[in-house]
Amino acid sequence: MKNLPLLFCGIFFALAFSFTGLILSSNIQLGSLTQTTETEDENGNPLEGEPLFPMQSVGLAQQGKQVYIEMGCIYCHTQQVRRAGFGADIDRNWGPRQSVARDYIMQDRVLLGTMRTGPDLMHVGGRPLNADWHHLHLYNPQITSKGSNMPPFAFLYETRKIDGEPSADALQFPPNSEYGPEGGYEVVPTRRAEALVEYLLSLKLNYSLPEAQIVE
Amino acid sequence: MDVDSYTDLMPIILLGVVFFISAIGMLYWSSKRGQLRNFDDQASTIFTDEEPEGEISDSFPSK
Amino acid sequence: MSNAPQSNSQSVSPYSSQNAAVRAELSEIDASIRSSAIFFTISAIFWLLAGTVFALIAAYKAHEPSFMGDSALTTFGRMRSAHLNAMALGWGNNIIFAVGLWIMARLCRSPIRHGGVLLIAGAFWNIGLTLGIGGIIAGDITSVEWLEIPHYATPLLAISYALIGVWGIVAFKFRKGEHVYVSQWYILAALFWFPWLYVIAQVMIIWFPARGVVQSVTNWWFAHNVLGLWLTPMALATAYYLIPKVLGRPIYSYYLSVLGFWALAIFYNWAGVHHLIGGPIPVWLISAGIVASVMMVIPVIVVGLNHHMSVVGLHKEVWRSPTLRFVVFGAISYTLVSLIGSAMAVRSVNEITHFTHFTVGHAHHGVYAFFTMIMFGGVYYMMPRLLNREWPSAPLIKLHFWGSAIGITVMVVALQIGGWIQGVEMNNAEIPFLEIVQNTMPWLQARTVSGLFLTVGHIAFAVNFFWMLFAAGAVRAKQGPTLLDSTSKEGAA
Amino acid sequence: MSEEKHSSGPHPDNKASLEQAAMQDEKMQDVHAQLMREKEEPQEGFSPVPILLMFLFAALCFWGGVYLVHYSGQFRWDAYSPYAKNEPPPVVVVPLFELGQKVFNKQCAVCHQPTGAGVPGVYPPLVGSDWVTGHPEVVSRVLINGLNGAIEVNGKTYNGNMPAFGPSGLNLSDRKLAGVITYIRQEWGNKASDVTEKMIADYGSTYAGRSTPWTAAELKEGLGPIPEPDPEPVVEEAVEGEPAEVAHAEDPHAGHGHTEEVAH
Repeated sequence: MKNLPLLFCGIFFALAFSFTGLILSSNIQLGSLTQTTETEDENGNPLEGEPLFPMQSVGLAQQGKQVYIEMGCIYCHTQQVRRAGFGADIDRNWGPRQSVARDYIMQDRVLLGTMRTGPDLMHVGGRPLNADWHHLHLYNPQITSKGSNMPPFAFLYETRKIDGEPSADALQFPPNSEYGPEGGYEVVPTRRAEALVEYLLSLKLNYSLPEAQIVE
Repeated sequence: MDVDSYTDLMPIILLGVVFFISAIGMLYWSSKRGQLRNFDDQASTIFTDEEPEGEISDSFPSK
Repeated sequence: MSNAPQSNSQSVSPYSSQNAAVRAELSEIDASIRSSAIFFTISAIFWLLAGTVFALIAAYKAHEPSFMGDSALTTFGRMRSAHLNAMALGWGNNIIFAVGLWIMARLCRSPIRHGGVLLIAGAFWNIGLTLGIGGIIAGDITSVEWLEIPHYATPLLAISYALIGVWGIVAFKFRKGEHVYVSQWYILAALFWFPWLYVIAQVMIIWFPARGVVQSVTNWWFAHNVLGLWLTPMALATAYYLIPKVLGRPIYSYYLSVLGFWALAIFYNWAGVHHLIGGPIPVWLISAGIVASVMMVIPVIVVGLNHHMSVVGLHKEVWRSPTLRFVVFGAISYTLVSLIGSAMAVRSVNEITHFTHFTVGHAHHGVYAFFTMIMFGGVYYMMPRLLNREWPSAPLIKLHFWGSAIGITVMVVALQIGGWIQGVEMNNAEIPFLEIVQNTMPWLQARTVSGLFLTVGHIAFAVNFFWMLFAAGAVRAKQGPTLLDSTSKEGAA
Repeated sequence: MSEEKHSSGPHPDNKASLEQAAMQDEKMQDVHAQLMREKEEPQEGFSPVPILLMFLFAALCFWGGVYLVHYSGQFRWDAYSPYAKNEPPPVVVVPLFELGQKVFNKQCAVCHQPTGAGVPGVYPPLVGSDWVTGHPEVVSRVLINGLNGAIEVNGKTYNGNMPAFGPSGLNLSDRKLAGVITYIRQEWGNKASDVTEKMIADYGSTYAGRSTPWTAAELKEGLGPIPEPDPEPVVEEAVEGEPAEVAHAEDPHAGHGHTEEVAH
């Protein structure tokens, strides 16, 4: 080709083709999804009185998500559950069902992630791991999962002298663990640590959606 | 293939058709203008008399 | 490998009876773009070294998590993102602005206009990027892959980039020659595509977030197209220009290059969705992405054939030319990485490789072994013509080549074997997750070792470059005459 | 302006001599002069693309089209599996015992160990523990509302706290609770009757208000009658009274295979 206009039209259409085909069409199909109930009535409206899913995460959990973003957790953790028969996500109880587009509509930043150096966290709140476990794990992953290559987030915790009674939310280290503070000191989560753990505990995929039923 | 599933994609399909037709049109127009003819001598446009065809113009600097 | 070839000061063919006007014009072109090209190359090399440092930290932390683990600034997520942005936007974009625009200027046959615009835009680009990466490390990271730079730095990048894009198009507009060489299509296309991609991605993900998963589709449409519609076309443009130029032999089939260009333009666009295979998006989107990724085999084979046939028979010259040693290594890697990429997009393979280090290995295979090596070749060809000096040391060039080639090969092989094992084990629910992490450790350690090789290569490159730039000795050592005569023509072997 | 290039035959020298011989007379010379000035004939300018390549590309395009249409799930927004047909996914009902095993391994094995032996001094065993194999309401209470304080099992006392798995705690569905209780009552040599989803639903509704965990003492009081469809020792052939929740295709006995040979 010799002249600019022809080259330009071709270049423009090439990208316009994929922009409309990928972005515009997914926006048309998924851009207006709304919350709905676990099962819908015959003409596809949510049933009255039933809770609407997915729920909007609020309060401390929402702030915890900001900590999750700031720490760059998505570079090792994903938040998507693949369907049964494509990978072992459900067998690894990373979630009761495949996560679908509607699960993410209430999130202002979708953190699907692409690397699973660490396990998937879409349903981490539904697993039998309580706040204490998460705090210990975040403080130093070697405590709860020896040999993990997750970096320690000790800077989210504060080691201070115990004045009188150890405070209620001090971390309960396993007996004589080498990672615990010295005598007379305690490790207390900062607000950001509590928010982050609250966020992790709020990550639950324990509801069904019309297009993705939990089958057990 | 139930038809109603396409309705929400109809605008995209129409746009795609428009793109396709205009692409064919441009191709036709450019071949009419003779832009697709004798490609190969364009390949030699990068050679100048300082760096003519047939000569290696780069080598390891001797040290 | 033959030891240092005999001195190249005497040019073989007698100074051809070229009338002064055309000769002057070519040197004028090089002179007009000299200042901006050198500025971009210097900043590119700075970002290359900075990115290498971030890479070493991130790679080492991958298997020694407590390394530099006591402050939020150096946590893995931020180091990796700083590495990615320093390399992609720092090294990648700057070297493209240097080599790519130099090739564009040369092919447009006319001295460039408003070179100053380039310098200003380049300065803003680097300031914006420094601000951005500082923001990432400080914690304003957006955690959107390939768009980690916080919102206060991105407008600066977008504007300074638009300036450079417009400059490229203006240069093309005022070209002299009637012919439009294939490299010019690629450069023009890339100069147009990148700002559009960048602006749309910023708007639809960061500024006015789209609803739910549409953000991820846009994210990966953008991120994959940064590789496919920005780095790849620029590297192919450089290869299409340098391979025939150095060998003095026209490209094998110009028609194939047309087919290759348009096939890449159409198929690469759609391929980005293969980053979401298995993800929460409708199955037709994924299938479209897979089909486009596999169809990418067409432009890859066409370009591969074109480059290969242009090199056939002159392998000794390729080996003897520093430029072509790097560029041909890159061209071969392009064919390899794209074929592996197409294979990875098939669902049964993707089920294993999707969330693993295999993908990381593939990404480095493409962005380093293909793009970066070609750009190294581009610098080795461009600098003597800009500075009218020869590269001071051949051994340093060889050290650079072997450091980079061995480093990237070790990294890609290690990550892809480790990633495959990781993938297979992850799909077997019996194996506890911690055991998988243990099994990938040796491969991550191998990656750190490969990182050392790359660092050696980069340091050799930087030393050689700055020695050439500043050391007066280099000029004396190379008493070769001016640019036009001292094109160190090898004896007509 | 670029100098004329001989047609690039492999051996340009002898070709030139041929042309010399042909152009002897003047006229030919003049005509030839014009010809010489003209540019070369614009040959088609494309070296033949290896035909094999064209076949490959055609095959690729064909495969692409078939693949896209076949795995497109009718381009519906809610089709997530490439094999999505129109009808909703078949609801597979897993027998209580199997479901219980899965739930146990996920949630309970962490403390009571996969063998059900628990950890001496820390987590009470489930094997041969009459709390488990005794009255179904007892073990259901523990699971629904949790348990803390001292409890004496097989002679040893344990003092931990068991999280609630009912609505006030980890909120397992009735079906899962029924499954896991059935599992622990019939695994590792325990021989006790099923606990069905309906029983759990009944217990759940009676204890819905309660949000505090049980203590060992309270567990024994106020036990309701054992629901008649599943009297403890005597096991009928097939449990007619039950709504056949074991509705999978094979013979309904399969689900209760355990209780048959277990009848003592």
